[in-house]
Amino acid sequence: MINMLVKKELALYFRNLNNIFLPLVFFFLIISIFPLVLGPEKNLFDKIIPGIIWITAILTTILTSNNFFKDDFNNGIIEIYLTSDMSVELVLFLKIISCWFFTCFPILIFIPLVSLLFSIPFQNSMVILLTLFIGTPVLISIGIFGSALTLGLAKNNILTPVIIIPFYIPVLIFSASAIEAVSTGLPFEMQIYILAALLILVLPIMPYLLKYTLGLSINN
Amino acid sequence: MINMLVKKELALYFRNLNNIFLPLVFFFLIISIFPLVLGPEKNLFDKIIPGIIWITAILTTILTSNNFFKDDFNNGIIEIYLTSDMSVELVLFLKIISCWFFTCFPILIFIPLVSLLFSIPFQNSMVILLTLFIGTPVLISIGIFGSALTLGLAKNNILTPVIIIPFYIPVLIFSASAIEAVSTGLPFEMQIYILAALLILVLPIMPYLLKYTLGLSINN
Amino acid sequence: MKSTEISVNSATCYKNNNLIFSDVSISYNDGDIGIIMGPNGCGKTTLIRSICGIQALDEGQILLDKIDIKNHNNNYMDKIIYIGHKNSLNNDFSVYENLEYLSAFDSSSKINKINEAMKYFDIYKYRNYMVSEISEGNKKKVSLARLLISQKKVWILDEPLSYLDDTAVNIFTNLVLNHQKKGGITIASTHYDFSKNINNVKYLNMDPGR
Amino acid sequence: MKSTEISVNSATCYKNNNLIFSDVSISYNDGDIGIIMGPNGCGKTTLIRSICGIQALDEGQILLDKIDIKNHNNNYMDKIIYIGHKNSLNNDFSVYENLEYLSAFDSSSKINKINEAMKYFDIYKYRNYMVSEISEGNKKKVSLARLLISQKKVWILDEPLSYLDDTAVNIFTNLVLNHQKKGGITIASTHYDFSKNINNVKYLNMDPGR
Amino acid sequence: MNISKIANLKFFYTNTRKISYYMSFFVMILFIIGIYWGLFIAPEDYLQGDSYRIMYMHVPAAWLSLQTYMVMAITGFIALVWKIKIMEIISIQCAPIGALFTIIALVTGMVWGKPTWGTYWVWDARLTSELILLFLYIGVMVLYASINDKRQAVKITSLLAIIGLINIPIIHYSVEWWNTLHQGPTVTKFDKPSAHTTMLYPLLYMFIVFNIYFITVIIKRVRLGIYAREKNSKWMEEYTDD
Ligand code: HEM
Ligand SMILES: Nc1ncnc2c1ncn2[C@@H]1O[C@H](COP(=O)(O)OP(=O)(O)OP(=O)(O)O)[C@@H](O)[C@H]1O
Ligand SMILES: Nc1ncnc2c1ncn2[C@@H]1O[C@H](COP(=O)(O)OP(=O)(O)OP(=O)(O)O)[C@@H](O)[C@H]1O
Ligand SMILES: [Mg+2]
Ligand SMILES: [Mg+2]
Repeated sequence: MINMLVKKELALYFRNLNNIFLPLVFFFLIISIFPLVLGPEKNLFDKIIPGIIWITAILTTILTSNNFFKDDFNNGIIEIYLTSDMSVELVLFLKIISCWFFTCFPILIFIPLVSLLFSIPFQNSMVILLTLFIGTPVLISIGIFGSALTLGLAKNNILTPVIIIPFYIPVLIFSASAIEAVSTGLPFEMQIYILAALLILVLPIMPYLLKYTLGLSINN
Repeated sequence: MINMLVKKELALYFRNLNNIFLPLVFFFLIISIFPLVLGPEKNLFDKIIPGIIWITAILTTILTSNNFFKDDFNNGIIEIYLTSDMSVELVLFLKIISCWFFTCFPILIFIPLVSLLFSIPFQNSMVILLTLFIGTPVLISIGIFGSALTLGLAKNNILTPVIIIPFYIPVLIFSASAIEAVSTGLPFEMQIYILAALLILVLPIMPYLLKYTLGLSINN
Repeated sequence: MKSTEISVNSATCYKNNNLIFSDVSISYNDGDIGIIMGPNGCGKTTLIRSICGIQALDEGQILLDKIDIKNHNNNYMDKIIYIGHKNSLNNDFSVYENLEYLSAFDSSSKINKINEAMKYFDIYKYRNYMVSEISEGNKKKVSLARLLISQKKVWILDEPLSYLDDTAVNIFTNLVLNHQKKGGITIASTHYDFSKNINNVKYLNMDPGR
Repeated sequence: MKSTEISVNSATCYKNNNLIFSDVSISYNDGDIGIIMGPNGCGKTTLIRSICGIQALDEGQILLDKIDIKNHNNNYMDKIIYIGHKNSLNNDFSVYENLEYLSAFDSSSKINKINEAMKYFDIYKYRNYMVSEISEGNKKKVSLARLLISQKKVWILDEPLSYLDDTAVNIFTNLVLNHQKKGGITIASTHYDFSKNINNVKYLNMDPGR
Repeated sequence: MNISKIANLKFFYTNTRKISYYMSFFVMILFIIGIYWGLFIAPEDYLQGDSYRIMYMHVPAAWLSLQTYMVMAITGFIALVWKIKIMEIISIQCAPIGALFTIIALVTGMVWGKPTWGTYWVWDARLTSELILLFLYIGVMVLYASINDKRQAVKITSLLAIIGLINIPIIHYSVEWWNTLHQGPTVTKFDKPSAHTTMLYPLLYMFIVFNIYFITVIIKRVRLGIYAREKNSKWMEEYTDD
């Protein structure tokens, strides 16, 4: 059963192999918008590129988690979740992980290349990668939770982001602080530990929280 | 008939007066993320704040126009559009305008305040406002067009942005160039004219294009 | 009142390179009730959608008063109202608002008939309910209530009876009969033949395409 | 096989401060077929959803083998399969994949029965079609095919006949009869009484709440 | 012979097999000649030395990346308006070829940029818009792949391509509108090209070769496209039986 779920959940993304490139294209599109808008000043751009990478990752998570359960809700699959005698928490966990894997992970792989392109020093780029690696699953989880909260509501593409962005702040603060630290030569381990603690806290609880939230949203 | 449509289209947004504040909250949330992520260096931030305002506007348009017709598609209202003997172009025009009015316009009103907060010189802030005022309707139109193109497709929150962002580029280039010009004391009228020309080109064509696209997407 | 003729002229339709139906011909005149029957998947919905111009045909035409609907400059729908599988209701509106909104897409509709229409289908008590707060059968009634608000002559309905209770089926049948008396045309796909004791019924039995 | 009893115990439900139904009591035992009838909006769907634990009751309980489902630690569903109004199909999957996916949510299901189930409902030819490419009636058949894959004893179905053609209705009726013979329980809401010549049918007629 | 006959899928498919086969050889030889000409015969540039020779790849590829887009959009337009099947196929088959040209232009440009500008990449308008062009092509391809019914898919991507035409002048004129690092028009100036003719001729030659290459590949791909679409039809079965 469990492998069937894993298989199907992955199939949704693998169906169209292009989908794996989409987050990447999106990433580069957003990155290339910045110099267009901020002006092509090289020094300036070099300074803010780690921030831009992070902003782009945030956007990706907001966009992909927005209306995450909408289709399942319209098609009645949420009712399947709630009337299943299998561990739905596992399904929800899988959904979080695969959403992350197919939208954030492709970006992570290309961070070293991007760092090369923008001549970010190796150690800094590794810290950026690390913060993204630990941070984005948390952000995705928060986003998915937000979309479960707003499930039955009238269409409002901005409501969920507004609800979830405040919850992004801790992750952002510690990530930015780690990146700042490494680029000024200070120790950055502490921040990474805190981020990791957040991840370890959020990820195991999230499926239960999600199931509960979905139950609340649908009991209408 | 026409006033009925206008009334109903507005009612959708006015139903919940909070909705009008949401874009604003979103705007400030995004703006406040930037210093968090880029680091609080004041000089740097002052330099890029016009760019950030623009980026935030872009995000708002991407988010609000994403899956714009999805609910109408699921509920079969697109079929009503296509089998109506009234001017559906007008409805679509209204939908564009009201989407813009309730998501971008609230932001515009607050630009002067934001400029004050970030001590942007008056003339510059007016040019930013002007470019946003002319540019965002074009962006919203493009976004809505993108969501009509991808109407029947499997859920993919990133596909539409990837398709439409390239079409944002002309608007961004001219807006950025106008803002750049005014801040270096050069004339910026030309860019504004070009932006205005884009708007005048896009807005009247868009409803027809949308109707055609919806017809293509639904004839499945 | 000018008489109306709507005819399907050796229509053929493919989807994704699969033949759905081929060489379907039938024509409807004033006072006709057209029942389209056939097993699931035989193409009833597809045919109905092509009569309304939403679905393109691969061969053949749909003629309204002998003119191909493609040449009608998009206003051939001024005689036709289409109610599909889906209810076309906006979840963010109340029942009443939905009927107002939908009427605005129909040049012939009379807004002041909305209350009457709701009463006719016994959904007046739900008028201020949000669509998401009423039951499936009542949603269908709301979308059928459009027939009373619109003054159009040709009704094209895709499975109008789904989810309706017996009372509502009778109400609907009477409505169609009245429409017939006034010379209107009704074309409906259905699995449940509501037209047993009605005259002038034109049956179209569609065979499974494959 | 242990016998099963599922009973509704003076259930009352409000929504938005409106009484939907009150003091509904009925109980089903092995071999029962429970038909829930009543006019549109009387609360059939609401009752069915509360039997499945999706909808909370305001008063009364649902008892499975004399134990309130709330005290069953979430595994009372291991005897129950629920098929609602909506088809629970994912448009991004083919018919076959959907059945695979849905089976994964059902501990009792046998994946190797999927093909058989599709053949039973005559939708085998659509097995590789995307769900969005099959007709409304065939979608319903796909969701009903779950009954053959699952091995559960209690079937709870909300308007299982909607959009089905006559052949499919017969197939479904036979399926329910077979289930009855094996001692299974079927609880279904419907407007069309498919159970005319069946024994052991328990009718629940719900009066309109207001 | 009228157009409808040439536009007929069967006619095209059955008559281009040999042509496509021979053109592949032909274009290969032309390429070898061009590379020899560009690398060894053309004179050294007094400013850039030998590094400028990458121009013979870069400039034609860049031109073709724009030209292919226009072909894609125009054939898409014809397909939408006049419903000519072969135009649908040509239109969608342009996308991967155009993307290839764009990638070549980007990569050669970056390689060229390192010795001349001291960096692989700068965010000026032309470079960015060429990158965006790549994303436009990718958008078309992804959209096409996402739609099951390919007839439907082509209609939708054609529409996208037509609307995307607006970016072409932006890419082309970006160097004139903004002061950027990138070279202004040197060859395409109307009055008198500012490059020396001994450098110019091999460039023009390469441009023609790229065009022939484009035609060769498009014929090949259109044949594949026709096969994919018509493989169940009667004539195709008869034809492939022979
Ligand atoms: C990644 C970097 C680069 C990109 C994306 C790029 C892109 C382009 C494009 C799109 C064109 C065609 C413009 C048109 O016909 O409208 C072009 C032409 C050209 N490029 Fe580049 N380029 C790059 C780097 C360079 C470099 C480093 C040089 C030399 C210093 C260069 C020299 C030229 C020349 C001479 C032309 C022909 C101009 C004309 O006569 O129209 N490019 N490039
Ligand atoms: N995109 C597609 N590709 C292939 N076949 C399709 C596609 N869309 C629909 N079909 C097929 O077209 C046929 C007709 O569908 P249609 O919805 O018209 O049937 P119907 O007669 O209305 O059936 P029902 O009674 O179930 O509503 C179905 O067999 C369906 O599988
Ligand atoms: N949120 C809500 N607020 C108020 N009333 C509600 C709400 N949700 C549902 N109702 C009411 O509950 C009643 C029962 O709905 P339900 O869907 O159970 O009816 P049903 O018997 O299944 O009808 P049908 O035969 O049409 O499917 C309806 O009258 C509906 O209006
Ligand atoms: Mg149908
Ligand atoms: Mg119900």
